[in-house]
Order: sequence, then structure tokens, then C-alpha cells
Amino acid sequence: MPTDFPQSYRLTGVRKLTPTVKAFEFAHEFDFVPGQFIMVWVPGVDEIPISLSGPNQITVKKVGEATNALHSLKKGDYIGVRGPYGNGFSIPGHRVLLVGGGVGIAPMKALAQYGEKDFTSVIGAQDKTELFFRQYFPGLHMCTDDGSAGEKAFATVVAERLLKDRKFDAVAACGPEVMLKFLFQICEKANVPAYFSMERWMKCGIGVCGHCSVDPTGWRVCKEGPVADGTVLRNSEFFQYKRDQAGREVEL
Amino acid sequence: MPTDFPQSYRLTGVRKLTPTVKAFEFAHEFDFVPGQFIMVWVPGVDEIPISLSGPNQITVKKVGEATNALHSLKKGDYIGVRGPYGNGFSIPGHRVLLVGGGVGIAPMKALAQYGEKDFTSVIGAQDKTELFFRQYFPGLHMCTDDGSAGEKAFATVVAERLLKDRKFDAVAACGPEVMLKFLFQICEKANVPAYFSMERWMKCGIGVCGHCSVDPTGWRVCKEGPVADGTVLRNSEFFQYKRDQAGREVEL
Amino acid sequence: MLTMEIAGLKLKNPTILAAGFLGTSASILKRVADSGAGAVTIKSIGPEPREGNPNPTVLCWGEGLMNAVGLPTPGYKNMTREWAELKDISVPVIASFYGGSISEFVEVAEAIVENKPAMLDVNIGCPNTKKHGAVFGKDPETAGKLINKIKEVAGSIPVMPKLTPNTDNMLEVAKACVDNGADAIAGFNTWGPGMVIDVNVRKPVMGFKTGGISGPAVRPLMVKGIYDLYEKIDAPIVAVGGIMYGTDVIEAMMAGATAVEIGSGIHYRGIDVFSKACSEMEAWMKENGVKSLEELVGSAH
Amino acid sequence: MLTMEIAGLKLKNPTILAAGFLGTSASILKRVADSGAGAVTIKSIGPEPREGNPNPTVLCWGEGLMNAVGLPTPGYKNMTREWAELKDISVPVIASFYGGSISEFVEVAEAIVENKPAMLDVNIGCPNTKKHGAVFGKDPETAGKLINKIKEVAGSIPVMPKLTPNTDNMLEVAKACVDNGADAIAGFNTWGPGMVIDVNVRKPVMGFKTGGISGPAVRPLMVKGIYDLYEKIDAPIVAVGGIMYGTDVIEAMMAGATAVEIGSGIHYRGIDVFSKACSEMEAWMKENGVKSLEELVGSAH
Ligand SMILES: Cc1cc2nc3c(=O)[nH]c(=O)nc-3n(C[C@H](O)[C@H](O)[C@H](O)COP(=O)(O)OP(=O)(O)OC[C@H]3O[C@@H](n4cnc5c(N)ncnc54)[C@H](O)[C@@H]3O)c2cc1C
Ligand SMILES: Cc1cc2nc3c(=O)[nH]c(=O)nc-3n(C[C@H](O)[C@H](O)[C@H](O)COP(=O)(O)OP(=O)(O)OC[C@H]3O[C@@H](n4cnc5c(N)ncnc54)[C@H](O)[C@@H]3O)c2cc1C
Ligand SMILES: Cc1cc2nc3c(=O)[nH]c(=O)nc-3n(C[C@H](O)[C@H](O)[C@H](O)COP(=O)(O)O)c2cc1C
Ligand SMILES: Cc1cc2nc3c(=O)[nH]c(=O)nc-3n(C[C@H](O)[C@H](O)[C@H](O)COP(=O)(O)O)c2cc1C
Ligand code: FES
Ligand code: FES
Repeated sequence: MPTDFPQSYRLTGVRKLTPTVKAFEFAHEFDFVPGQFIMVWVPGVDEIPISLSGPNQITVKKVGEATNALHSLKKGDYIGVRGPYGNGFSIPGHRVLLVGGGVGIAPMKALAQYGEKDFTSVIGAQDKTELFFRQYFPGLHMCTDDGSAGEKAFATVVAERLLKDRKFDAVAACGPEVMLKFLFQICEKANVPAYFSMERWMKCGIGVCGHCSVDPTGWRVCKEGPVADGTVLRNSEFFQYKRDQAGREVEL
Repeated sequence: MPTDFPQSYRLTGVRKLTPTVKAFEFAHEFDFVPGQFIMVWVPGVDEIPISLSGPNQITVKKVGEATNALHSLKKGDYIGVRGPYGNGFSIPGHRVLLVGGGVGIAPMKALAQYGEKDFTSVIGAQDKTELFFRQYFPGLHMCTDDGSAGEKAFATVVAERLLKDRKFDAVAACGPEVMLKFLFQICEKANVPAYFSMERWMKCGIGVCGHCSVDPTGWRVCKEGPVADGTVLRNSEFFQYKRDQAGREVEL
Repeated sequence: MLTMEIAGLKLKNPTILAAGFLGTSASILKRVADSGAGAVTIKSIGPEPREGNPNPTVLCWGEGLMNAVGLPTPGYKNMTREWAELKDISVPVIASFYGGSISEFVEVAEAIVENKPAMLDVNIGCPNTKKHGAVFGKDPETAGKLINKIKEVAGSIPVMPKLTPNTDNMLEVAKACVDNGADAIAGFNTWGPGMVIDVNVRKPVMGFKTGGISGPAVRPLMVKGIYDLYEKIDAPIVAVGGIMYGTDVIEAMMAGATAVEIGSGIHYRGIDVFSKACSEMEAWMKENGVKSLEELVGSAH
Repeated sequence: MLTMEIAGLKLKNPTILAAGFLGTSASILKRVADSGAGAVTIKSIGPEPREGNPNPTVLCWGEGLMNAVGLPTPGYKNMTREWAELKDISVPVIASFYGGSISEFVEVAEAIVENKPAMLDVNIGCPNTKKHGAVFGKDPETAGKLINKIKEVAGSIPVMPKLTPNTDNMLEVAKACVDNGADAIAGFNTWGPGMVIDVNVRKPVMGFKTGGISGPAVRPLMVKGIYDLYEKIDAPIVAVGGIMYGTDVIEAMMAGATAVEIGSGIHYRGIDVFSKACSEMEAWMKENGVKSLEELVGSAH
């Protein structure tokens, strides 16, 4: 049987977590490392990279055509999946600060759940309705842009404070690239190793097309990534520019 | 790497055993059951079925174009081999009478060497110069057509006598089909199960072309064979007719 | 549950033994029928006895076979006993045949027709001899004329040309065949041909140097071909190429096939590949609430 | 030990990164060069920015890949920074490009030539768009005319058309290219295309429905094509298709190639497939007493 070919499975559960985010469960369990992703085929529409939030679970924010189509699917419908791909989180040390922003909370949930570390967590969103999966995060600090739940602050601000207060062996994070940009500066200042799940436009997902590779090293988000550490992030295109579907450079 | 594709190995040894028979050793050991064969590619000439007389050894009689070409090869030359193919000998009981006629001695040598049974052996050839591998056969009875070595008799005659003298659980044999024809009658009369290595024209060697299949069951010499027992031999085309390279029936 | 009808043939299931596999005698055809095939095909019959190419003639190079058997045949004149025994076979027996000229094709067809096979499979796609096979399958005009002549002698026996995929004209050839009365179209004979060189020996390995490619490696190419045929021609289609599993059969049907042939699958899954594929199809049909195969034909378009 | 020269390019070894694999930026090309490739190829450059086909665009179906990336490109006008950085790469950088008409091909070629790539790889074999690619590679006259025009603007930069294997006219196209000044011939772009249908979903899986086939499954087809090219044309040949191991490179050379490209092998063996294949070649050469690769070219004929 093919390995890197989309296999179709029925959705066994679809749950609305926020007005824009749904969790989808399917009839197949991946043996995976938190931080790894799969390519999700929405039949007839598109195929997109999505992190595993559990062995048989993805958690997806509605942002465009493919994610909209996915959100319209119901229990019993088929999706195609292949993977798991990428490196996943491999974090040295024990005391880890988890930071999840927006739908970036999804992969951090898998890490919190299966990561076997001494986690302290920060999850942030625009407002109360967009926070989800809070029950999975140990030592949780919530924050929202409007203060409707938890602290009224950016996740980066909360993280900075925590890093000052206590000693952490590492910071693991996923979220919008601008959030990660500031968080990385904070980590560098605090001299704590960063492990960030990054995104670039993906076509093949298996390391052959080059579309997701980043300057100046040619590091492939789909293969060596998506989790980047400081050696990858420093002096790279990350936090500066990326390439669009045609391969043109666009500012972050 | 391909499995059913000829792999070329150098000949590591070529030994003349008789005026018409040579043993060839090559730089690869097959994990095999005595009675199994390989397809031997003589580059640029032909590919022919040959029983393994050892894990890295074949023993071949010069009879035509391919075997002549094989006989002209020297240590260091390449041949291609694929396999091992077929069932090999799987003999119930313990006391086994081995019968090898002509170059049919070759596969019986492998059985004598690795078979782990209580063997009594009969090997026969035209004359003294054509007997080989005698050192491998326990309880050996030799015979030649002209009496130049051992008894002056056909191997079938010696076998018949032995079967009368003692009790055997089975007879295992390889040799010219006419010899096997008489030996089978002897076995049937003595009520001893027969296990004979049979030959038919082979093209694919892997059970797909049908060329080696026999009437009336469609038993494939290359796949279910080459070792046939009484249920296969009885009321079959064996000892009566066979098919040539074009598929035409020819008398034995 | 798996019954299908194609060009008047009623099949208990849509899996047919492909020409050239195990079709050398009545006894082995019977064995294949007993292993679950919905129909069986006699190895291509030619006008005169022919030994075929020197070995190696059939090799497995990984996810595919490579063959240049070269159409060995006892010749149609030497098959009297074989035909008599074919009567015992419980499923339709299809006769594949070839010739080196249109008149040879017709000569062989005439002789075969007397023995009343269930269908004539016209081999115009074999890449493994210089004079026969694919030379008749690359030019629409030649192919059309050939089918026309064969229809004249075929009487009520359906005629199915088996195409070569190795031509820009594949669809035009199919159309010419259908326009000239072909009752079904089989796609495809082997791909390429290909070649493998042994680097130590520095020679092509096959006795014929090259060999047509079949087996799982060609399945995506077959599916695309069937998909195109379904959109272009108005005749039932038999899919051939790399089919091994029940879902492969269903895939070919969704692309447009009414039945399929299985050849190389015998190597990968054994002689009972037919019954295995059929149980897999039944399991899939249950799981997906499909009652009859007919509703699947062309459903991916 | 592995040095080769092809159309004036001096290569430290004969393994070249195939077009469309990892060639999207200067940085990834540099990484491939550092992984041991003898030369690298920039992903085919087009006249205007192009997003390519919707995903899935590249899948592995077993012993092969299937792709319909659809020639995405930033367009030659948006590559200034890329070109500047290419200067740092230690091996020859080949530029692959395409157009939707002869004049577009020439327009792109002119722009590329200003940046002095080591060679022009003319993509006339891509099956994954309707307007570009293989339409220029199936008709000898069109292909010849195209190469003629490109040679006019190429100056001293060697021109290498990359053929499609999917045409009866493959050898005639090659000949027309050589007659019109092609300095080398690359064979081949992907095969088919093929199609895979998901039976549960009842739809073709690829975003473009079909995809060109590459990888180990096509190697025997490639070898046969190179073997034929070697007998018919008088220009150095670059073999592309399913090459993964050192012995595959040697096989292609024995069939007639002077150098090879590796693409899908990156999936099966990693980005260092180039250096792996090279060590395997060296080991084989030692074992077989071969001093230079040159003596191998065409040695299986
Ligand atoms: C490794 C990785 C893991 C991800 N995990 C998740 C997750 O767990 N949950 C989640 O909701 N989202 C995740 N994403 C983002 C998700 O892939 C995009 O939201 C989705 O592709 C949008 O598709 P669309 O058609 O709905 O939107 P579009 O309108 O097509 O695109 C909106 C934006 O989504 C991104 N995008 C679209 N297609 C791709 C593609 N093929 N590759 C990369 N980015 C693309 C681009 O930034 C684009 O601008 C992940 C992305 C990556 C790279
Ligand atoms: C299972 C099996 C095991 C064998 N083991 C041995 C062995 O250990 N030692 C040995 O010397 N011989 C063995 N043979 C016989 C050997 O295959 C033939 O002697 C050889 O093929 C002759 O080839 P040739 O070109 O020299 O002769 P040719 O002149 O081509 O043929 C002479 C005769 O050899 C037989 N033969 C030729 N080609 C084939 C073929 N492709 N398949 C089957 N038979 C063929 C035919 O009976 C033919 O009439 C075995 C045969 C089989 C089927
Ligand atoms: C060993 C072998 C022999 C074949 N002989 C014939 C033949 O005699 N006539 C014919 O029409 N096709 C012949 N073919 C082609 C097959 O019938 C079939 O079209 C092809 O193998 C693709 O199907 P598969 O992938 O299921 O094998 C042969 C193929 C093989 C591998
Ligand atoms: C994902 C992918 C993208 C490709 N893109 C191009 C391309 O842009 N230009 C081109 O000439 N060939 C392209 N090809 C074809 C390859 O360069 C090569 O000819 C083919 O894949 C066969 O070689 P391989 O088996 O080593 O992969 C592409 C192939 C693949 C799989
Ligand atoms: S998406 Fe193709 S290399 Fe990463
Ligand atoms: S040799 Fe082909 S089936 Fe036995």
C-alpha cells in the first residue's frame, strides 16, 4: 500500500470549538510526535498542511477555501490524509514554557498532552470565544486581546513575565509569525532555547518541490521542520519575508 | 532492490566433475530448501532452470547452447541468478531412499547434505567417468550402465531391490524422466510415497506464463513443483508427454 | 452481487484472466476458472508454431513485470485437443489471437470461431515481436480495417481489440475500432517497452533486449487511459494493467471500465488473486452501501 | 574519478539536480550543490508569475511519484535577487525555462541568458499544463523551430531541450532539435500522465486530476529511451527518470548517457542522494577496474 498517498477515512466526529475553529476526528490513528503535521485532502478542493492535535485529530481554523470546505463536512464524510510529516518537537530539558496563539493552540495541545515535560502554559486569542482546549494545558495562563477571558494582554507579554519569574529550559510555541517574531526576541534576550512550529507554503509536503524551503540555508519546513530552533530562526527569512504560491517573495 | 530479477555475481570456482558435468560456485549464498532451483542467466545467451546443489553452487551438464556457454565460463566471469524457486523436498518420515540418475545426482547431493534424514542412496550413470559427488551420499550404492563402477545395472533395479530388502518411509529422486517413470511404478507397487524432482520447459520461472504447467491439474513445475508426489504424478501427463518451447505437445 | 454483463457475456464477477498469463493449456485455464476468475483468456494464438524469444522472457523488476515472451504458440492447427477440453470450463473462455498481416489475422479468427469461444480478443498491442502486435495498433486506419475484416468472420461472437497504450493515436485507434464494429475495447497491452541493463555484464538482461512493462507500476497510467477512453468512445471497456486488489477493480470501473483483466497480480498475490479481489470488492460494497457494480462505471467523471 | 564533460560543461561528477526538484531558490540550490550534485537546475522559469495547480500536486503512490505542480514560477522578472545569489554556488547552475509560445520561450531565454547560466534546459516535455510544455515536444517541426530560435539568443551558452517520452515521435523530435543546433538532449520529463482515483471519494486525487509519473517505476522506460536515442542522434545525452543508485547512473551511461539528472531519488534516499550515488559509483568502478566514466558511455550496445 502506498505510504505517501492520501488515504481516505471517514470523519468520526466534528466538534465546534470556537466560532472559527473546529476539531475533526477521523477513523485512523497516526503514530506521531507532537508538532508533526499531516497533509489533509479536502476532496475536490485542495490539500493543506495541518498539525496533528491528537493521533486521530486535527483542529482547523476557517480562513479560506479549503478550510471553509473542511468546516462544511460532517461526521461520516471522507477526508484524505497522509503523513505524519516533519520533525515534531524534540526539546531538551524538563521545564518547558508552552505558548500557543490563535489556532496555534492546536499543536501545543498535542505537546501538552503527550509531551511528558514539566509544562507551564500560555494560550492567547483575540477574545474569550476563540480560546479552546484549555483543559489540556497544565499551569495555564490565559490571555485575550480584549480581556474577555484571562489577562488582557498579548501572549508574548505573559511569556516574557514568566521567563523573568522562573527558570525554564526551553520555550515551545506555535502561533502567528508576528507573535513568534516577538517571542523569539524575548527568548534570545532571556537566553532560553526556542522551539517554534513554523509555516510556509507547501506543495509536496515530502521535501522534494522546494516550495517551503527558507533562506539562507534551504531548510525545508515540511522535512527538517516544521519545528525550528534558534540556529534555524536566527538570521533567516523567518520574521522577515516568505514566498507565495507562485514562489514570489512577500513581506511578512 | 528487485527480488525476481537476475543479480549478477562472479563465479568464485568452476570444477570439472565429469567429462560433461561442471560445478559452479558463485559469490552469493541462497537460503534454500534442497530441491529448489534458480534461474541462471548466461549473459547474451539464455536463462535456464538449474537446481541448487548447494547454497552457492550449481552443477550442470553440457547438453546444448546455454549449458555449453556456461561450461565455457571461468572463475571471475559473471552469471545472473534469481530465486530460489519452487517447493523443494518436504518429505515425511525418517528412512528415505535417495535415487539420482545422471545430472539428477546434483540436487540429490543437496538433499543428502542438508536433508537431515536417515538416507540410503543410489546413484547411477552411464559409466564410471560420469559418476560424481559420491562422497556426499550416505549408504551409497553406485551403478553404471556398463559396470565400469559399482554395480552394472540401472538405478531403478538397485532401488527396487533395496525397497524389497528394507522398509523406507519415502523415495526421493531426480533423473531422466524415463528413469523416474519406472521408479514410480516400483514405488507404487512397493507402496512407498514418491518425491520426484520433475522438469518442464520454463520461461518465467515465477508461475505466471503457464508454460511449465502440466495436465490435467495445471500444476506448475516452477511454483508448486519441481518436486511432485504421487498425487501429482498419478494420472498426469508426466511419463507420457510434455510441451516444447512453442507449447506443442511432444511424446516423452 | 458482482455480476456484470459485457458485450453480451454474462460474468459472475468482472475479473478476467489477462491474455498470456497461464493460458497455455485447457487444464491451467480450468484451474484459473476454479480460482474465481469471472472469465479466462487463452494465450494469444498465432497462425504458425512459434517458439517466442530466448529467455529471460519474463522478469519482475520490482513494482512491475517486464516481458518479451514473444508470442509463442503451438499455432491454431495444433490445438484440437485443447479446444475439446475447454468445454469443461465453467466460465466464459475468451480467445486471444494475432497475425502478421490482416489476412493472417482473419485466417486465425476463422479457425478459432469454429470452436465458439465466448469472445475474440484481438491482440494489436504486443510490443515484443517485430512483425506482429503493436504495428496494427498504432494506426487508426489499419486497426479499423482489421476489425472490419474480423467482424466479417466472427458471426455472433463479440470482437474486442486490445489496444497498445504506446501511441499518440490511442484514442483514434479505439474510435476506428468501434466505428468498424468492435463490441468492446480492452486497454491495455504492456507499456514501453522498457530495458534493464546489467552493469556488471554490460548487456540488456532480457533475451529480446527489451520487454513490455506491466503490474502495479503501470496502474496510474492505465487508469488515465481508461478515463480518457470512457469520455471518447461508445463501447464497453475492459481495463487491464496493474490491477491487484478489489479497490483497484473499483477504481478502474469508476474510471469507466465495465470489467477488468488481471495478469501480473497473479505474481504478487497468487493464482487466487481473482477470488481475493472479489471478496475485497464485496467488503467495500457493503461498507459503502453499493448494491450493484453497474452504478460505479464511470462514476469518477 | 567521476569527472565528466558535457556540451562544454565540466562536471565533478555526472549527477545533476533535475528541474523542478528543490530548485525554487538560490539557497536550496546551494544546499543541493553542497550535498554533492555535479550541477543543479533552477526550477523551470516562466514568462509571468504563475501559481500552478491546486494541491495535491505531488504524491508518492509507491515506486514512483506523480506530479502536476503545473509550472509555478515567480516569473523571470521577479528573480533578480535569486540570480545574484546563484553566483555563490560552486557547481554549474543550469536554467530550466518554458513559455506558452515560441516567442515567449525566446523572451524568457533572452532574459535568462543575461544572467549567464551554465546551460539552458528547454522544457518541452511537461504534461501538467494545457498551454505549455509537451505541446512543443511532440511535433518535430515545432521543436526544431523552437530550438533554432533559442540558439539565436543563447550565444555561447549550450542549449539542451528536455524531451517528453510520451510520443511516437520522440526520436524525430530529438533529431530535429539536434539538427537545429541543440548541444545536448535530456530524456525525459515525466511519463503518462497517470491518474489515481480515490474509490471512497470517487474522484481523481490530484488537483489537476492527472499527474506525470517519475521515480523508480519508470527507470526501465527511461533506459530504453536513452538506448534508442544513443543509436539515433549525434549529441550528448542526459538521462532522467528513476535514477537513485550508483548502478542506476552506470546503467544509464551504458545505455548512452553522458550525465544524468536525479529528482524523485531525493524522496527515496534523501537530499544527499547525489553523494550516495557517487560513492556507489566509485565503489563499483574500483570493483570492476574502471578508471574513467567515459569508457562506459554506450557500452551496452
Ligand atoms: C506545518 C503547518 C501546520 C499547520 N497546522 C494548522 C493547524 O493545525 N490548524 C490550522 O487551522 N491551520 C494550520 N496550518 C495552516 C493551514 O495550512 C492554512 O490555514 C490553510 O492551508 C488555509 O487554506 P485555505 O484554502 O482555507 O485558505 P487560503 O485562502 O487558500 O489561504 C490562506 C492562507 O493559508 C496559508 N496556506 C494556504 N494553502 C497553504 C499550503 N498549501 N501550505 C501552507 N500554507 C497554506 C497561506 O498562508 C495562505 O495565505 C498549518 C500550516 C502549516 C504549514
Ligand atoms: C527444475 C529444473 C531443474 C534443473 N536442474 C538441472 C541441474 O541441476 N543441472 C543440469 O545440468 N540441468 C538441470 N536442468 C535441466 C536444464 O535446465 C537444461 O539442461 C538446460 O535448460 C539445457 O539448456 P541448453 O540451452 O544447454 O540446451 P537446449 O539445446 O536449449 O535444450 C536441451 C533440452 O534442455 C531442456 N531445456 C532447455 N531450455 C529449458 C528451459 N528454459 N526450461 C526447461 N528445460 C529446458 C529441454 O528439455 C531441451 O530439450 C533442470 C531443469 C529444470 C526444469
Ligand atoms: C508474461 C506476459 C505475457 C503476456 N502475453 C500476452 C499475450 O499473449 N497476448 C496479449 O494480448 N497480452 C499479453 N500480455 C499482456 C497482458 O495481457 C496485460 O495486458 C498486461 O500484462 C497488463 O496487465 P497486468 O498489469 O495485469 O499484467 C502479456 C503480459 C505478460 C506479463
Ligand atoms: C515534483 C516535480 C516537479 C517537476 N518540475 C519540473 C519542471 O519544473 N521542469 C521540468 O523540466 N521537469 C520537471 N519535472 C520532471 C523532472 O525534472 C524529471 O524529468 C522527472 O521527474 C523524471 O526524473 P526522476 O524520476 O528522477 O524524478 C518535475 C518532476 C516532479 C516530480
Ligand atoms: S512542501 Fe515541497 S519541499 Fe516542502
Ligand atoms: S515457467 Fe512460467 S509458469 Fe512456470
